[in-house]
Amino acid sequence: MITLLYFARLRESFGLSSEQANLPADVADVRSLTEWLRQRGGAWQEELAQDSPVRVAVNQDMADPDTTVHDGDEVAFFPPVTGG
Amino acid sequence: MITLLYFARLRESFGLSSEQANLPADVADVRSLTEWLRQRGGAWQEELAQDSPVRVAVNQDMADPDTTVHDGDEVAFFPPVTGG
Amino acid sequence: MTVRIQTEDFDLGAEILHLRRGNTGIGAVASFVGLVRDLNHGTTITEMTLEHYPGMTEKALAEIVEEAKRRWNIIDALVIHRIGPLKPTDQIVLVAVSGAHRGDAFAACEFIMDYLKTRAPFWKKEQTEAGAHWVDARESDETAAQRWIAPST
Amino acid sequence: MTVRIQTEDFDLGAEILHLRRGNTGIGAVASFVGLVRDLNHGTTITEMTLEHYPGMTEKALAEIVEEAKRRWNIIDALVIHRIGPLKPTDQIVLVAVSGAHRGDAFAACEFIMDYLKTRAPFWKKEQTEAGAHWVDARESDETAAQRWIAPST
Repeated sequence: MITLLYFARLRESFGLSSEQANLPADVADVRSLTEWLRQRGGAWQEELAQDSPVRVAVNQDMADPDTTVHDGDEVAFFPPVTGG
Repeated sequence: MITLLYFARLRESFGLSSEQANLPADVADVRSLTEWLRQRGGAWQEELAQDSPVRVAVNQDMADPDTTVHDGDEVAFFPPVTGG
Repeated sequence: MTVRIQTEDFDLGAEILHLRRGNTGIGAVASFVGLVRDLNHGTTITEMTLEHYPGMTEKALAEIVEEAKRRWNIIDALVIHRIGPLKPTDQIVLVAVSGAHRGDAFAACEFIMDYLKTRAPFWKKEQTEAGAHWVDARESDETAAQRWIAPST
Repeated sequence: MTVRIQTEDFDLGAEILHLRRGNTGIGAVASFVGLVRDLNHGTTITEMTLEHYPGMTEKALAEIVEEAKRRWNIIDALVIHRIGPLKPTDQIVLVAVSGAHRGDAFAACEFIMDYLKTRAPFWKKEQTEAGAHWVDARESDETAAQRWIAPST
Protein backbone atom coordinates (compact mmCIF):
# COMPACT_ATOMS: atom_id res chain seq x y z
CA MET A 1 0.00 0.00 0.00
CA ILE A 2 1.36 3.43 -0.93
CA THR A 3 -0.06 6.92 -0.62
CA LEU A 4 -0.45 8.85 -3.88
CA LEU A 5 -0.82 12.66 -3.82
CA TYR A 6 -1.77 14.96 -6.70
CA PHE A 7 -1.33 18.73 -6.74
CA ALA A 8 -2.44 21.77 -8.74
CA ARG A 9 -3.51 21.03 -12.33
CA LEU A 10 -3.12 17.26 -11.82
CA ARG A 11 -5.34 17.29 -8.76
CA GLU A 12 -8.03 19.05 -10.78
CA SER A 13 -7.61 16.88 -13.90
CA PHE A 14 -7.83 13.66 -11.89
CA GLY A 15 -10.54 15.01 -9.59
CA LEU A 16 -8.49 13.53 -6.77
CA SER A 17 -6.03 14.92 -4.24
CA SER A 18 -4.91 11.64 -2.71
CA GLU A 19 -5.49 7.90 -2.74
CA GLN A 20 -4.14 4.72 -1.17
CA ALA A 21 -3.07 2.11 -3.71
CA ASN A 22 -1.93 -1.50 -3.65
CA LEU A 23 0.78 -1.78 -6.25
CA PRO A 24 1.18 -4.73 -8.61
CA ALA A 25 4.39 -6.69 -8.02
CA ASP A 26 6.04 -5.31 -11.17
CA VAL A 27 5.76 -1.67 -10.03
CA ALA A 28 9.09 -0.98 -8.34
CA ASP A 29 10.12 2.55 -9.35
CA VAL A 30 8.72 5.92 -10.40
CA ARG A 31 8.86 4.95 -14.08
CA SER A 32 6.72 1.83 -13.71
CA LEU A 33 4.40 3.54 -11.21
CA THR A 34 3.75 6.35 -13.69
CA GLU A 35 3.17 3.82 -16.48
CA TRP A 36 0.72 1.92 -14.26
CA LEU A 37 -1.26 5.14 -13.54
CA ARG A 38 -1.18 6.11 -17.22
CA GLN A 39 -3.00 2.88 -18.06
CA ARG A 40 -6.05 4.24 -16.26
CA GLY A 41 -6.63 6.18 -19.50
CA GLY A 42 -8.40 9.55 -19.94
CA ALA A 43 -6.88 12.40 -17.91
CA TRP A 44 -4.28 9.97 -16.49
CA GLN A 45 -3.03 9.07 -19.93
CA GLU A 46 -2.97 12.71 -20.98
CA GLU A 47 -1.38 14.29 -17.93
CA LEU A 48 1.20 11.54 -17.47
CA ALA A 49 2.12 11.26 -21.17
CA GLN A 50 5.79 10.46 -21.65
CA ASP A 51 6.65 13.97 -22.88
CA SER A 52 4.75 15.69 -20.07
CA PRO A 53 6.78 17.80 -17.65
CA VAL A 54 5.19 16.20 -14.57
CA ARG A 55 7.38 16.10 -11.48
CA VAL A 56 7.39 13.27 -8.94
CA ALA A 57 8.45 13.34 -5.30
CA VAL A 58 8.98 10.20 -3.22
CA ASN A 59 8.68 10.74 0.53
CA GLN A 60 8.87 14.49 -0.06
CA ASP A 61 12.15 14.39 -1.98
CA MET A 62 12.31 15.13 -5.70
CA ALA A 63 12.57 11.83 -7.57
CA ASP A 64 13.52 10.68 -11.05
CA PRO A 65 12.20 7.74 -13.12
CA ASP A 66 14.71 5.36 -11.51
CA THR A 67 13.80 6.23 -7.92
CA THR A 68 12.51 3.09 -6.22
CA VAL A 69 9.06 2.96 -4.67
CA HIS A 70 8.35 0.80 -1.63
CA ASP A 71 5.33 -0.16 0.37
CA GLY A 72 4.46 2.65 2.79
CA ASP A 73 5.94 5.40 0.59
CA GLU A 74 4.27 8.74 -0.10
CA VAL A 75 4.51 9.51 -3.82
CA ALA A 76 3.38 12.89 -5.16
CA PHE A 77 2.72 13.94 -8.77
CA PHE A 78 2.64 17.62 -9.71
CA PRO A 79 3.44 20.18 -12.44
CA PRO A 80 6.67 22.21 -12.42
CA VAL A 81 6.49 24.57 -9.44
CA THR A 82 5.46 28.22 -9.82
CA GLY A 83 5.63 29.79 -6.36
CA GLY A 84 7.55 32.81 -5.15
CA MET B 1 38.94 83.14 -6.09
CA ILE B 2 38.03 79.50 -5.56
CA THR B 3 36.39 77.68 -2.68
CA LEU B 4 38.41 74.86 -1.14
CA LEU B 5 36.69 72.22 1.00
CA TYR B 6 38.30 69.57 3.21
CA PHE B 7 36.55 66.51 4.63
CA ALA B 8 37.08 63.80 7.22
CA ARG B 9 40.72 63.14 8.14
CA LEU B 10 41.95 66.02 5.95
CA ARG B 11 39.60 68.47 7.64
CA GLU B 12 41.01 67.42 11.00
CA SER B 13 44.66 67.37 9.89
CA PHE B 14 44.39 70.86 8.34
CA GLY B 15 42.19 72.16 11.15
CA LEU B 16 40.08 73.69 8.39
CA SER B 17 36.85 72.71 6.67
CA SER B 18 36.82 75.40 3.98
CA GLU B 19 38.65 78.45 2.72
CA GLN B 20 38.53 80.96 -0.11
CA ALA B 21 41.77 81.22 -2.07
CA ASN B 22 43.21 83.45 -4.79
CA LEU B 23 45.20 81.16 -7.04
CA PRO B 24 48.56 82.06 -8.57
CA ALA B 25 48.41 82.33 -12.37
CA ASP B 26 50.27 79.02 -12.85
CA VAL B 27 47.65 76.98 -10.98
CA ALA B 28 45.31 75.75 -13.70
CA ASP B 29 44.44 72.17 -12.84
CA VAL B 30 44.04 69.75 -9.92
CA ARG B 31 47.69 68.67 -10.15
CA SER B 32 49.11 72.19 -9.83
CA LEU B 33 46.51 73.15 -7.20
CA THR B 34 47.51 70.15 -5.08
CA GLU B 35 51.19 71.01 -5.50
CA TRP B 36 50.50 74.61 -4.47
CA LEU B 37 48.71 73.43 -1.30
CA ARG B 38 51.49 70.94 -0.56
CA GLN B 39 53.97 73.79 -0.43
CA ARG B 40 52.27 75.03 2.72
CA GLY B 41 54.27 72.26 4.43
CA GLY B 42 53.41 70.36 7.62
CA ALA B 43 50.09 68.52 7.48
CA TRP B 44 49.54 69.79 3.93
CA GLN B 45 52.76 68.26 2.71
CA GLU B 46 52.01 65.00 4.52
CA GLU B 47 48.37 64.53 3.59
CA LEU B 48 48.83 65.62 -0.02
CA ALA B 49 52.05 63.66 -0.62
CA GLN B 50 52.27 62.34 -4.15
CA ASP B 51 51.58 58.74 -3.12
CA SER B 52 48.62 59.63 -0.90
CA PRO B 53 45.24 58.28 -1.90
CA VAL B 54 43.52 61.68 -1.56
CA ARG B 55 40.50 62.21 -3.82
CA VAL B 56 39.57 65.53 -5.40
CA ALA B 57 36.19 66.72 -6.62
CA VAL B 58 35.73 69.83 -8.76
CA ASN B 59 32.27 71.35 -8.60
CA GLN B 60 31.01 68.15 -6.92
CA ASP B 61 32.22 65.79 -9.65
CA MET B 62 35.11 63.43 -9.10
CA ALA B 63 38.21 64.88 -10.75
CA ASP B 64 41.65 63.67 -11.77
CA PRO B 65 45.01 65.50 -11.85
CA ASP B 66 44.29 66.90 -15.32
CA THR B 67 40.90 68.37 -14.44
CA THR B 68 41.08 72.13 -14.95
CA VAL B 69 40.31 74.56 -12.14
CA HIS B 70 38.74 77.94 -12.83
CA ASP B 71 37.91 81.02 -10.83
CA GLY B 72 34.64 80.44 -8.97
CA ASP B 73 35.07 76.65 -8.75
CA GLU B 74 34.41 74.57 -5.65
CA VAL B 75 37.27 72.12 -5.15
CA ALA B 76 37.08 69.47 -2.43
CA PHE B 77 39.86 67.27 -1.03
CA PHE B 78 39.02 64.10 0.89
CA PRO B 79 40.10 60.52 1.67
CA PRO B 80 38.63 57.51 -0.18
CA VAL B 81 34.98 57.22 0.82
CA THR B 82 33.81 54.78 3.49
CA GLY B 83 30.03 55.16 3.76
CA GLY B 84 27.29 52.58 3.43
CA MET C 1 16.97 29.85 10.28
CA THR C 2 13.19 30.13 10.05
CA VAL C 3 10.79 28.91 7.38
CA ARG C 4 7.08 29.72 7.59
CA ILE C 5 4.13 28.88 5.37
CA GLN C 6 1.07 30.94 6.22
CA THR C 7 -2.16 32.36 4.85
CA GLU C 8 -1.77 35.64 6.79
CA ASP C 9 0.13 38.62 5.51
CA PHE C 10 3.51 39.51 7.02
CA ASP C 11 5.07 42.77 8.21
CA LEU C 12 8.44 43.27 6.51
CA GLY C 13 9.72 45.78 9.06
CA ALA C 14 8.77 43.66 12.06
CA GLU C 15 10.20 40.49 10.51
CA ILE C 16 13.55 42.13 9.79
CA LEU C 17 13.70 43.57 13.30
CA HIS C 18 13.06 40.09 14.66
CA LEU C 19 15.70 38.57 12.38
CA ARG C 20 18.27 41.08 13.68
CA ARG C 21 17.36 40.85 17.34
CA GLY C 22 20.17 40.11 19.70
CA ASN C 23 22.96 40.02 17.16
CA THR C 24 25.23 43.06 17.22
CA GLY C 25 27.55 41.54 14.63
CA ILE C 26 25.07 41.98 11.77
CA GLY C 27 26.30 44.58 9.28
CA ALA C 28 24.03 43.68 6.37
CA VAL C 29 20.45 42.56 5.80
CA ALA C 30 19.41 41.75 2.23
CA SER C 31 15.75 41.06 1.66
CA PHE C 32 13.30 40.34 -1.10
CA VAL C 33 9.54 40.64 -1.25
CA GLY C 34 7.55 39.09 -4.10
CA LEU C 35 4.16 40.65 -4.86
CA VAL C 36 1.08 39.79 -6.93
CA ARG C 37 1.09 41.90 -10.10
CA ASP C 38 -2.20 42.92 -11.67
CA LEU C 39 -0.90 42.01 -15.12
CA ASN C 40 0.83 38.86 -16.33
CA HIS C 41 1.62 38.42 -20.02
CA GLY C 42 -0.84 41.22 -20.77
CA THR C 43 -3.79 39.63 -18.93
CA THR C 44 -5.47 41.37 -16.00
CA ILE C 45 -5.31 39.30 -12.82
CA THR C 46 -8.23 39.66 -10.41
CA GLU C 47 -7.14 37.02 -7.92
CA MET C 48 -4.49 34.37 -7.45
CA THR C 49 -4.52 31.21 -5.38
CA LEU C 50 -1.39 29.57 -4.05
CA GLU C 51 -1.43 25.84 -3.43
CA HIS C 52 1.42 23.95 -1.79
CA TYR C 53 2.48 20.47 -0.70
CA PRO C 54 2.32 20.53 3.10
CA GLY C 55 5.34 18.88 4.63
CA MET C 56 7.47 18.79 1.52
CA THR C 57 7.35 22.58 1.17
CA GLU C 58 8.86 23.16 4.61
CA LYS C 59 11.44 20.43 4.00
CA ALA C 60 12.45 21.81 0.59
CA LEU C 61 12.75 25.37 1.92
CA ALA C 62 14.77 24.26 4.96
CA GLU C 63 17.16 22.41 2.63
CA ILE C 64 17.55 25.47 0.40
CA VAL C 65 18.31 27.67 3.40
CA GLU C 66 20.81 25.13 4.75
CA GLU C 67 22.53 25.03 1.37
CA ALA C 68 22.77 28.84 1.41
CA LYS C 69 24.31 28.67 4.87
CA ARG C 70 26.89 26.17 3.62
CA ARG C 71 27.79 28.29 0.62
CA TRP C 72 27.96 31.76 2.12
CA ASN C 73 29.09 33.33 5.35
CA ILE C 74 25.71 34.42 6.68
CA ILE C 75 24.32 34.81 10.18
CA ASP C 76 20.62 34.04 9.80
CA ALA C 77 17.91 33.65 7.18
CA LEU C 78 14.14 33.87 7.08
CA VAL C 79 11.67 32.60 4.47
CA ILE C 80 7.94 33.32 4.66
CA HIS C 81 5.66 32.14 1.87
CA ARG C 82 1.94 32.74 1.80
CA ILE C 83 -0.68 30.28 0.54
CA GLY C 84 -4.37 30.58 -0.28
CA PRO C 85 -6.14 33.39 -2.15
CA LEU C 86 -4.22 36.62 -2.86
CA LYS C 87 -5.05 39.82 -4.71
CA PRO C 88 -2.91 42.16 -6.82
CA THR C 89 -0.37 44.09 -4.68
CA ASP C 90 -0.56 41.42 -1.95
CA GLN C 91 2.75 40.14 -0.63
CA ILE C 92 3.53 36.52 -1.61
CA VAL C 93 6.98 35.78 -0.30
CA LEU C 94 9.71 37.23 1.90
CA VAL C 95 13.32 36.10 1.90
CA ALA C 96 15.70 37.90 4.25
CA VAL C 97 19.33 37.14 5.03
CA SER C 98 21.57 38.73 7.65
CA GLY C 99 25.34 38.65 7.66
CA ALA C 100 28.43 40.58 8.64
CA HIS C 101 28.99 41.83 5.09
CA ARG C 102 26.74 42.65 2.17
CA GLY C 103 28.19 40.42 -0.57
CA ASP C 104 27.27 37.20 1.19
CA ALA C 105 23.86 38.51 2.28
CA PHE C 106 22.92 39.56 -1.27
CA ALA C 107 24.12 36.32 -2.86
CA ALA C 108 22.42 34.04 -0.33
CA CYS C 109 19.15 35.98 -0.59
CA GLU C 110 19.05 35.76 -4.38
CA PHE C 111 20.10 32.11 -4.30
CA ILE C 112 17.28 31.22 -1.91
CA MET C 113 14.73 33.01 -4.12
CA ASP C 114 16.00 31.35 -7.31
CA TYR C 115 15.90 27.91 -5.73
CA LEU C 116 12.53 28.52 -4.11
CA LYS C 117 11.11 29.43 -7.53
CA THR C 118 12.23 26.14 -9.08
CA ARG C 119 12.40 23.63 -6.21
CA ALA C 120 9.78 24.48 -3.56
CA PRO C 121 6.37 22.87 -4.24
CA PHE C 122 4.05 25.86 -4.68
CA TRP C 123 1.65 26.39 -7.57
CA LYS C 124 -0.13 29.55 -8.65
CA LYS C 125 -3.58 29.63 -10.17
CA GLU C 126 -4.56 32.96 -11.68
CA GLN C 127 -8.11 34.22 -11.90
CA THR C 128 -8.69 36.55 -14.84
CA GLU C 129 -11.81 38.00 -16.39
CA ALA C 130 -11.56 35.23 -18.98
CA GLY C 131 -11.47 32.50 -16.31
CA ALA C 132 -8.95 30.69 -14.14
CA HIS C 133 -5.75 28.95 -15.21
CA TRP C 134 -2.68 27.41 -13.65
CA VAL C 135 0.43 29.50 -14.22
CA ASP C 136 3.08 27.83 -16.41
CA ALA C 137 6.62 27.51 -15.09
CA ARG C 138 8.94 30.04 -16.69
CA GLU C 139 12.11 28.93 -18.39
CA SER C 140 13.84 32.09 -17.14
CA ASP C 141 13.39 30.81 -13.57
CA GLU C 142 15.18 27.57 -14.40
CA THR C 143 17.96 29.57 -16.07
CA ALA C 144 18.30 31.75 -12.97
CA ALA C 145 18.59 28.68 -10.74
CA GLN C 146 21.14 27.01 -13.02
CA ARG C 147 23.55 29.91 -12.52
CA TRP C 148 24.16 28.73 -8.96
CA ILE C 149 25.18 25.21 -9.89
CA ALA C 150 28.73 26.29 -10.73
CA PRO C 151 30.77 26.60 -7.53
CA SER C 152 30.23 30.06 -6.08
CA THR C 153 33.17 32.34 -5.43
CA MET D 1 13.65 57.85 -7.65
CA THR D 2 14.32 59.24 -4.18
CA VAL D 3 17.60 59.99 -2.41
CA ARG D 4 17.62 61.18 1.19
CA ILE D 5 20.43 62.12 3.57
CA GLN D 6 19.23 62.39 7.15
CA THR D 7 20.30 62.16 10.77
CA GLU D 8 17.02 60.47 11.83
CA ASP D 9 16.47 56.74 11.72
CA PHE D 10 14.20 55.23 9.04
CA ASP D 11 11.42 52.65 9.14
CA LEU D 12 12.13 49.90 6.59
CA GLY D 13 8.55 48.65 6.41
CA ALA D 14 7.04 52.11 5.98
CA GLU D 15 9.63 53.10 3.36
CA ILE D 16 8.98 49.98 1.27
CA LEU D 17 5.21 50.51 1.49
CA HIS D 18 5.72 54.06 0.27
CA LEU D 19 8.00 52.89 -2.55
CA ARG D 20 5.32 50.45 -3.72
CA ARG D 21 2.37 52.80 -3.36
CA GLY D 22 0.18 53.17 -6.40
CA ASN D 23 2.02 50.76 -8.64
CA THR D 24 0.21 47.47 -9.16
CA GLY D 25 2.79 46.29 -11.71
CA ILE D 26 5.47 45.75 -9.07
CA GLY D 27 6.27 42.05 -8.66
CA ALA D 28 9.59 42.37 -6.85
CA VAL D 29 11.18 44.58 -4.19
CA ALA D 30 14.82 43.96 -3.35
CA SER D 31 16.22 45.89 -0.43
CA PHE D 32 19.35 46.23 1.62
CA VAL D 33 19.95 47.66 5.08
CA GLY D 34 23.46 48.38 6.34
CA LEU D 35 23.97 48.41 10.10
CA VAL D 36 26.66 49.48 12.57
CA ARG D 37 28.47 46.39 13.87
CA ASP D 38 29.90 46.39 17.36
CA LEU D 39 33.13 44.84 16.13
CA ASN D 40 35.37 45.83 13.21
CA HIS D 41 38.68 44.04 12.67
CA GLY D 42 38.42 42.73 16.22
CA THR D 43 38.00 46.13 17.87
CA THR D 44 34.91 47.01 19.90
CA ILE D 45 33.07 50.01 18.46
CA THR D 46 31.26 52.21 20.98
CA GLU D 47 30.10 54.88 18.53
CA MET D 48 30.49 55.87 14.90
CA THR D 49 30.13 59.26 13.22
CA LEU D 50 29.23 59.67 9.58
CA GLU D 51 30.40 62.79 7.79
CA HIS D 52 29.37 63.69 4.24
CA TYR D 53 29.85 66.32 1.56
CA PRO D 54 26.50 68.13 1.38
CA GLY D 55 25.44 68.71 -2.18
CA MET D 56 27.89 66.32 -3.82
CA THR D 57 26.46 63.38 -1.87
CA GLU D 58 22.95 63.89 -3.21
CA LYS D 59 24.32 64.45 -6.72
CA ALA D 60 26.51 61.32 -6.64
CA LEU D 61 23.67 59.15 -5.33
CA ALA D 62 21.21 60.50 -7.89
CA GLU D 63 23.70 59.69 -10.65
CA ILE D 64 24.20 56.15 -9.33
CA VAL D 65 20.44 55.57 -9.22
CA GLU D 66 20.02 56.97 -12.75
CA GLU D 67 22.75 54.66 -13.98
CA ALA D 68 20.94 51.70 -12.38
CA LYS D 69 17.74 52.77 -14.12
CA ARG D 70 19.55 52.87 -17.46
CA ARG D 71 21.08 49.42 -16.97
CA TRP D 72 18.14 47.46 -15.58
CA ASN D 73 14.42 47.31 -16.11
CA ILE D 74 13.31 48.69 -12.76
CA ILE D 75 10.29 50.71 -11.68
CA ASP D 76 11.56 52.80 -8.78
CA ALA D 77 14.46 53.09 -6.36
CA LEU D 78 15.05 54.60 -2.95
CA VAL D 79 18.29 55.44 -1.16
CA ILE D 80 18.40 56.70 2.43
CA HIS D 81 21.75 57.31 4.11
CA ARG D 82 22.13 58.53 7.65
CA ILE D 83 24.77 60.99 8.89
CA GLY D 84 25.92 62.06 12.32
CA PRO D 85 26.57 59.91 15.39
CA LEU D 86 25.41 56.26 15.32
CA LYS D 87 25.68 53.36 17.75
CA PRO D 88 26.13 49.60 17.20
CA THR D 89 22.97 48.00 15.70
CA ASP D 90 21.83 51.41 14.33
CA GLN D 91 20.72 51.47 10.70
CA ILE D 92 23.12 53.36 8.40
CA VAL D 93 21.77 52.94 4.90
CA LEU D 94 18.74 51.64 3.01
CA VAL D 95 18.67 50.84 -0.69
CA ALA D 96 15.42 49.51 -2.13
CA VAL D 97 14.51 48.79 -5.74
CA SER D 98 11.13 47.82 -7.18
CA GLY D 99 10.55 46.15 -10.52
CA ALA D 100 8.32 43.76 -12.38
CA HIS D 101 10.77 40.87 -11.95
CA ARG D 102 13.31 39.90 -9.32
CA GLY D 103 16.48 39.59 -11.40
CA ASP D 104 16.57 43.28 -12.31
CA ALA D 105 15.56 44.38 -8.81
CA PHE D 106 18.33 42.33 -7.16
CA ALA D 107 21.04 43.45 -9.60
CA ALA D 108 20.11 47.14 -9.43
CA CYS D 109 19.98 47.06 -5.62
CA GLU D 110 23.41 45.46 -5.28
CA PHE D 111 24.86 47.76 -7.97
CA ILE D 112 23.63 50.87 -6.14
CA MET D 113 25.14 49.63 -2.85
CA ASP D 114 28.48 48.77 -4.45
CA TYR D 115 28.71 52.15 -6.17
CA LEU D 116 27.55 54.02 -3.06
CA LYS D 117 30.34 52.35 -1.07
CA THR D 118 33.03 53.56 -3.49
CA ARG D 119 31.65 56.74 -5.09
CA ALA D 120 29.36 58.56 -2.64
CA PRO D 121 31.23 61.03 -0.37
CA PHE D 122 30.62 59.66 3.12
CA TRP D 123 33.28 58.98 5.73
CA LYS D 124 33.07 56.93 8.89
CA LYS D 125 34.89 57.72 12.09
CA GLU D 126 34.87 54.95 14.67
CA GLN D 127 35.04 55.54 18.39
CA THR D 128 36.65 52.66 20.28
CA GLU D 129 37.84 52.27 23.84
CA ALA D 130 41.34 52.99 22.53
CA GLY D 131 40.22 56.25 20.90
CA ALA D 132 38.72 57.51 17.65
CA HIS D 133 39.97 56.84 14.13
CA TRP D 134 38.81 57.33 10.56
CA VAL D 135 37.87 54.05 8.88
CA ASP D 136 40.12 53.02 5.99
CA ALA D 137 38.54 52.28 2.61
CA ARG D 138 38.39 48.54 1.96
CA GLU D 139 39.91 47.09 -1.17
CA SER D 140 37.06 44.54 -1.30
CA ASP D 141 34.61 47.39 -1.84
CA GLU D 142 36.54 48.60 -4.87
CA THR D 143 36.65 45.03 -6.19
CA ALA D 144 32.88 44.71 -5.74
CA ALA D 145 32.28 47.94 -7.66
CA GLN D 146 34.66 46.92 -10.47
CA ARG D 147 32.47 43.89 -11.25
CA TRP D 148 29.80 46.19 -12.68
CA ILE D 149 32.10 47.90 -15.16
CA ALA D 150 31.83 45.05 -17.64
CA PRO D 151 28.55 45.35 -19.57
CA SER D 152 25.80 43.72 -17.52
CA THR D 153 23.77 40.85 -18.94
